[in-house]
Amino acid sequence: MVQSMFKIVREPISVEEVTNLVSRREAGAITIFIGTVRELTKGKKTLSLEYQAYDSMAIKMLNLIGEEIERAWPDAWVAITHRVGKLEITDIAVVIAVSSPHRSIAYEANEYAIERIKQIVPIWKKEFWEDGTMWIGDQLETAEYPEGRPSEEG
Amino acid sequence: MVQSMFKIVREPISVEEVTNLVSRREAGAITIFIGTVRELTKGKKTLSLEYQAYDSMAIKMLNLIGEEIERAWPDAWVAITHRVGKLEITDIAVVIAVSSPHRSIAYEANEYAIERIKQIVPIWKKEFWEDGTMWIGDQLETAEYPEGRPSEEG
Amino acid sequence: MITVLFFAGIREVIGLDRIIIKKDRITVLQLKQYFESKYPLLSFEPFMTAINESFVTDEAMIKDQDTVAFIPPVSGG
Amino acid sequence: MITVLFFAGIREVIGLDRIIIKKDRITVLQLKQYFESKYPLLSFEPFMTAINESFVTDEAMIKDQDTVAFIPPVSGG
Repeated sequence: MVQSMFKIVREPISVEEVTNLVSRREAGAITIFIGTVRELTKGKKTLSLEYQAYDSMAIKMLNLIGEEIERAWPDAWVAITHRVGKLEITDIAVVIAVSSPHRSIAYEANEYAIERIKQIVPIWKKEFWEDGTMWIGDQLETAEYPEGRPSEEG
Repeated sequence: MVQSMFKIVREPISVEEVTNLVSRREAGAITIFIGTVRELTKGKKTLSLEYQAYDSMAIKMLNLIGEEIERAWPDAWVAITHRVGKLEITDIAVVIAVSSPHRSIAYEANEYAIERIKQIVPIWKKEFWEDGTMWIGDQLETAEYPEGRPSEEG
Repeated sequence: MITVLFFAGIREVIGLDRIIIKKDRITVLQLKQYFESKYPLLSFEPFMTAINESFVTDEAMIKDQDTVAFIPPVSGG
Repeated sequence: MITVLFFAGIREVIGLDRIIIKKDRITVLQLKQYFESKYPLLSFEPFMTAINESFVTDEAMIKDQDTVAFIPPVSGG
């Protein structure tokens, strides 16, 4: 494949572009996940967000997730683009597109991808509120590690 | 809501338009399902497809699915557009968009919607092959009824 | 008077998308039997049926002005 | 010489995104202890660590020219 399926970008993400990366004649089902900046998290009002990434490692980890999906669901194709930098409410932070001949796999592989992103991809979110800011994740209060810690297989 | 969330159309579907119907400040997650015309079904090569609908009842059943989703997942918003008429390979037949404050609900409700569409929405597909045509569903060989028959609650 | 709608394969076989017939106060099953007597080569029994856009069972009563639709197994999505 | 990268909150506290130090043939744990002695108010122990963009454990050995990154709990997606 000439075009990379896994990207970290600084500009707005085109859902269509990510979708086109997985579209093909053999695929009857495409699932797309769009993660947007939402206004309220645990009752607290977010004004804006900043995402920071360890770019080169993030791309490597996205590729690793792609390999994991290829092993688990050989018929699925996956493309992921994550945006970093300053984002406003309703802006798109991440788009995951999965195509597959059959739909159940497209849903499963897509949800697997977002779960893994939240575990092993070195990207961090800083929330800006009216009364302050905080890097999310590195405080016990907001840590969200489904399996305790990032996998160490990567 | 002024705009209808459930549509049967004869023109190409804009994924973006369907997505915009559910996009909102409170939703951090949007899942989209795109059903496309695939080339091969059970090893047989499809040249094109024709979808036919009982339009008024199809829209009623799509609304019913929307109500079912609202009852099961009160935080989710759903929009569905299904295209009918003649479609070519890779054309989009159906788009389902679900938004939710949290992602697992967005996946669940989306998959529920496509399963229910395949059970209770009166739309039929005719496949055109090199050696003939067939209405899919009304032949035992190809009938795909997950629960035996359409639900009768509608 | 009731309106009966046909779709997909059965529409092509019968060659009509709708028939208006002078029958009412009959059940869905009786309507199916009526069509089977009219088209002896076709089997209407397996069809799902809708009256006025809602699925009904074979025991449902059809009233004057109703629209009845025979619904082959659906294949949308 | 090894390069050490900082991200997110720890980057802001230290005020640097990277430090180049003349150390090698030490373990990740020893590097963490070195930084804890340098920044006594900070705790490096809880951090995940990557060497050359792969996650490693505290026992991993750091070689000359390696890039070590302290990875706070991630919050992308």
